[in-house]
Amino acid sequence: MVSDLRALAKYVEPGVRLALPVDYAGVSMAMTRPIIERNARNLDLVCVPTGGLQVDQLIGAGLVRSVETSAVLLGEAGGAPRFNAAVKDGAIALKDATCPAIHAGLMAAQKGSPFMPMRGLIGSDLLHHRSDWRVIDNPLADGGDPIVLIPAIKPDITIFHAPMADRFGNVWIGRRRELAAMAYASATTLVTVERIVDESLLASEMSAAGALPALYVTEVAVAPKGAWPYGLWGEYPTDTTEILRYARAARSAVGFADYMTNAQMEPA
Amino acid sequence: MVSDLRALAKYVEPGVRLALPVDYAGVSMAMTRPIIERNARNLDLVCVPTGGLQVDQLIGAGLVRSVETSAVLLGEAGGAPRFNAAVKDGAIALKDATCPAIHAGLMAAQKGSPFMPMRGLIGSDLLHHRSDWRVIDNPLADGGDPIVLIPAIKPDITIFHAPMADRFGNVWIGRRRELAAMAYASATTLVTVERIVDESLLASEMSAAGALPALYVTEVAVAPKGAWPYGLWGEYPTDTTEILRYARAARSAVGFADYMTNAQMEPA
Amino acid sequence: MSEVHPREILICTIAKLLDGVRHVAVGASSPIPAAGAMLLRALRQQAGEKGPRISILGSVEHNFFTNGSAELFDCAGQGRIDAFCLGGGQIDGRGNVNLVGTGDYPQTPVRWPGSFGSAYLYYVVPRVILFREEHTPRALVEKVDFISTPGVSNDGVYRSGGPIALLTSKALFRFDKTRPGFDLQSIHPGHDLAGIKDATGFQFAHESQPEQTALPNPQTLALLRGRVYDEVAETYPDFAAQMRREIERPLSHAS
Amino acid sequence: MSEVHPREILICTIAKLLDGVRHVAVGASSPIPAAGAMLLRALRQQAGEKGPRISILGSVEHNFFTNGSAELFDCAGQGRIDAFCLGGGQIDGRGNVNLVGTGDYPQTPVRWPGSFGSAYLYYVVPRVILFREEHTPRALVEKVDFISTPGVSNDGVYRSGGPIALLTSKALFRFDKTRPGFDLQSIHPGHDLAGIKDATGFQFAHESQPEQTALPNPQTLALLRGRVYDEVAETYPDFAAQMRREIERPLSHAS
Repeated sequence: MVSDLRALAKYVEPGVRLALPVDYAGVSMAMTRPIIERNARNLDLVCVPTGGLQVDQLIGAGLVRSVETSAVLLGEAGGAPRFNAAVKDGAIALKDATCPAIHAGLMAAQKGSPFMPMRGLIGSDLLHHRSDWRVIDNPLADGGDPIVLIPAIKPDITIFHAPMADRFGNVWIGRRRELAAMAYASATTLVTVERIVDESLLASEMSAAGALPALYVTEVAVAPKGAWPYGLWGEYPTDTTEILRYARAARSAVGFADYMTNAQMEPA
Repeated sequence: MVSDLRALAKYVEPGVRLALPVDYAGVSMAMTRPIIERNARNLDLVCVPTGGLQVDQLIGAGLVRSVETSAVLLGEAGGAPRFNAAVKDGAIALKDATCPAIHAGLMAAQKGSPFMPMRGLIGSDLLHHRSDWRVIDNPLADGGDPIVLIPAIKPDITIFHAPMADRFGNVWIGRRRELAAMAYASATTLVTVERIVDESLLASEMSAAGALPALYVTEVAVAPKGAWPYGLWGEYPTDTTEILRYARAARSAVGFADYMTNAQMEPA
Repeated sequence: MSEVHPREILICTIAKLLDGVRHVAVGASSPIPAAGAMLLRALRQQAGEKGPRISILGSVEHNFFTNGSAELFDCAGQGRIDAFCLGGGQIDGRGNVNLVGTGDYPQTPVRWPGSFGSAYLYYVVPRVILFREEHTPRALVEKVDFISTPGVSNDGVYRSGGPIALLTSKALFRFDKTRPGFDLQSIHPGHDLAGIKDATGFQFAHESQPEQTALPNPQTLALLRGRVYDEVAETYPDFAAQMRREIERPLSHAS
Repeated sequence: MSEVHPREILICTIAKLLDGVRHVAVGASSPIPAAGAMLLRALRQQAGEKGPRISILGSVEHNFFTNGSAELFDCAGQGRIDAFCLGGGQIDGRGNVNLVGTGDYPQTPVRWPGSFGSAYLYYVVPRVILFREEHTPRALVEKVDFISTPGVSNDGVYRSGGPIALLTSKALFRFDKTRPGFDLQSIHPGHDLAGIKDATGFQFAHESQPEQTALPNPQTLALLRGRVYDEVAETYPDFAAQMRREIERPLSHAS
């Protein structure tokens, strides 16, 4: 089960649909460069429900065909420069969404259903630009009552970072249940962790409550500080200085390339 | 937040829709007699997703108008005698379901959606007898592809038993996430627990992962061995002897009444 | 080693029916299907392979789920469960299963617990093995009184799963969903075609000289009686103890 | 005690707009709305009441959710969140909010992060306070370039929530959903109607002599500067420190 990051990156073939978590949930930043080295293009990203540094870097590296997201930003460091440039240039296809619509699409996949209904959205320009979303009249109402159906989102691959896995492949995700939702919905789930523990996480009710069972986990690899420069809940804080450094550098394509070539790959 | 069982039972007014958990998830058997004493009739029960001893006893006491369930049984002790008798006599309205349909209805309520779609069911006689379920052609398919819509299940009250709560009203439900689903969907949630702990369950990532936040919890009362004769996960096993004793006694209405009057209310 | 116990034939038959699956779910009160799955896992691991993942529902010890009682159904809907064993108060010749009761619904004179998850799992789990030890015209009927879940679905209805076989104490049937109906595959030792016909409430296809259900070879039987019963005992101690008692004495009830 | 800081007027105004709510959710990067909610809680608790529950999104310390990032939206859909503060790159006179970008979508010359949860929360949270400190014709426009989420919905569209007010650094508007449009409610000290009109890209209703936004009374200000800033500092240390620095010196930027 334990293998290295480059081996994990091999799963990321050209054209796959790749789900990535929100910045505070556990981003496997350690996988970003192995994916870029592997150079699989035409990726369709699904941000659950928003994207940040990792998404911006994959876009900057030219690997991304489309982004489905509720937002892309670098937190306190502001807008995501390579994303914003790609939008302006029309270099990526946009599937702008709203957070609960991303969750609804994953939930449909989790349930084996073709869609989930969702309130809201009607009258939003998001809806006008999403030909895959459908408005119907609520069949359980007496007439009228339009409601949006969000089709199932079935990523080929989910990648995230978590504090620990056990040697049986169970991963501790704590209260970050969206990581489980992503894994349920995905064909392949790749996880990097701070550490591997010997005892099964399912052995005690306390640790089992926050465990994603190995059933949903394709591969686990150890990557200490693997979320850096993002923080990891319960483990270490975000390195805002480094994210600001990136944000400044990546304002231009040249600056981005220079950062990716020369910046350290691990925390100081 | 902590109050006694009779005070909790006052929430159970006549005609309310009451959701109760499956036998292994944490049944608040301690609440059964206070509810029967309170004598609120015309209850509509929702078993999540199946019912057992508590459901049988509420039916035997004549409090139940309808039961929505995927099954009612006493585990190793076999069929539920007062449920079976009430079915035969036509004394209760039946809303026979299948487990994932109960979960789908609660999920719709959790999401604030009027319904959830669900595969399966088509061609089952369950569907023929559920006028509240609706078959539509999947609007996202090219035509045909019938699919069932399950309307939201919004219980007035959920009652369950759990190992612990903290003094802030957060309840530890571990991996029994259906208890959270029930609480999310319900207007009122009443919980009995083995014990109250001082430290907030939300204070550590480990205990928070299995916690239902106080936000969803109306009242908590302490009831040691409160699931008995059912067991409670991680705490104590089921007292099969007592359930068998009940199953024998409750074969007749007289035997049931005798059991309820004379049997002990607590484990020996 | 004593002669093969009839239930051991069932266990070995289930192991064969499950061959190739990655993940099988069995009920907490289903020791024979569980033993079949565990035997398959032991056989595969003996051959140096990984063997199937086995989820035992309702078991605290063998609970691989962490998302409440909905997770099994979600997992099946995701296509992650390849096989499941399903019983039934009545099973009919079209593979329909009745778990609700006999007579007119809703005031069924005999009420069974209910349909559980059958009206979903039967549709989405690719290999469902119908398993009912009682082989009588009462259990195997021409037409069920209530369809908890149907054996086949009309064209256009989403259905990625369904019955592949029916295993009883007397025989093994394969399900032909094109007809639809059951084909007698083999008869367990001690039974014959005439007896099967008398005991079966529905019509079924059969060879004029049906095969006998294969007995396990000595190596398989040894594995079953050693490692597998040990594993079974962890979850089903009473069943494992009973099996071990019964294989130590002559089987007077082998028919 | 020094004079009232302009942002303290905003905080006190938000506290008033939230009065009566049971549960308010605020963004992790929204210190002024959070301070308003905390001030309301402190005032209510001073009066012997319970005060509102405050959920701060994205905060690890003040995270009352345990079901991942979907729980906020579920909670709102259940009717358990009474109030929310929403900003916007552009806000128009019909209460439409644009969080996506300026110009023609999708190749917007200026791209903002995106719509986040607005296209749901704005529909189902009863009291949404639009909060944008920048009060310019660039921010408050006649018509947004992209409707992330609309201020009003057609009859028959499920909508249990929406905007009740718009608060800026210059003024407070009430939203009239029947018209629909904004009514000028009050002008903050140091501003006047002519200046508000110049700074606002949309038409709005107003009295000929609009009221001035009320200043907090000394007790409220003392509570804010004592207990509330202490509480704010736990989640927004930089903001709390800045406020405490600025109220200690003459306010040169009070207009």
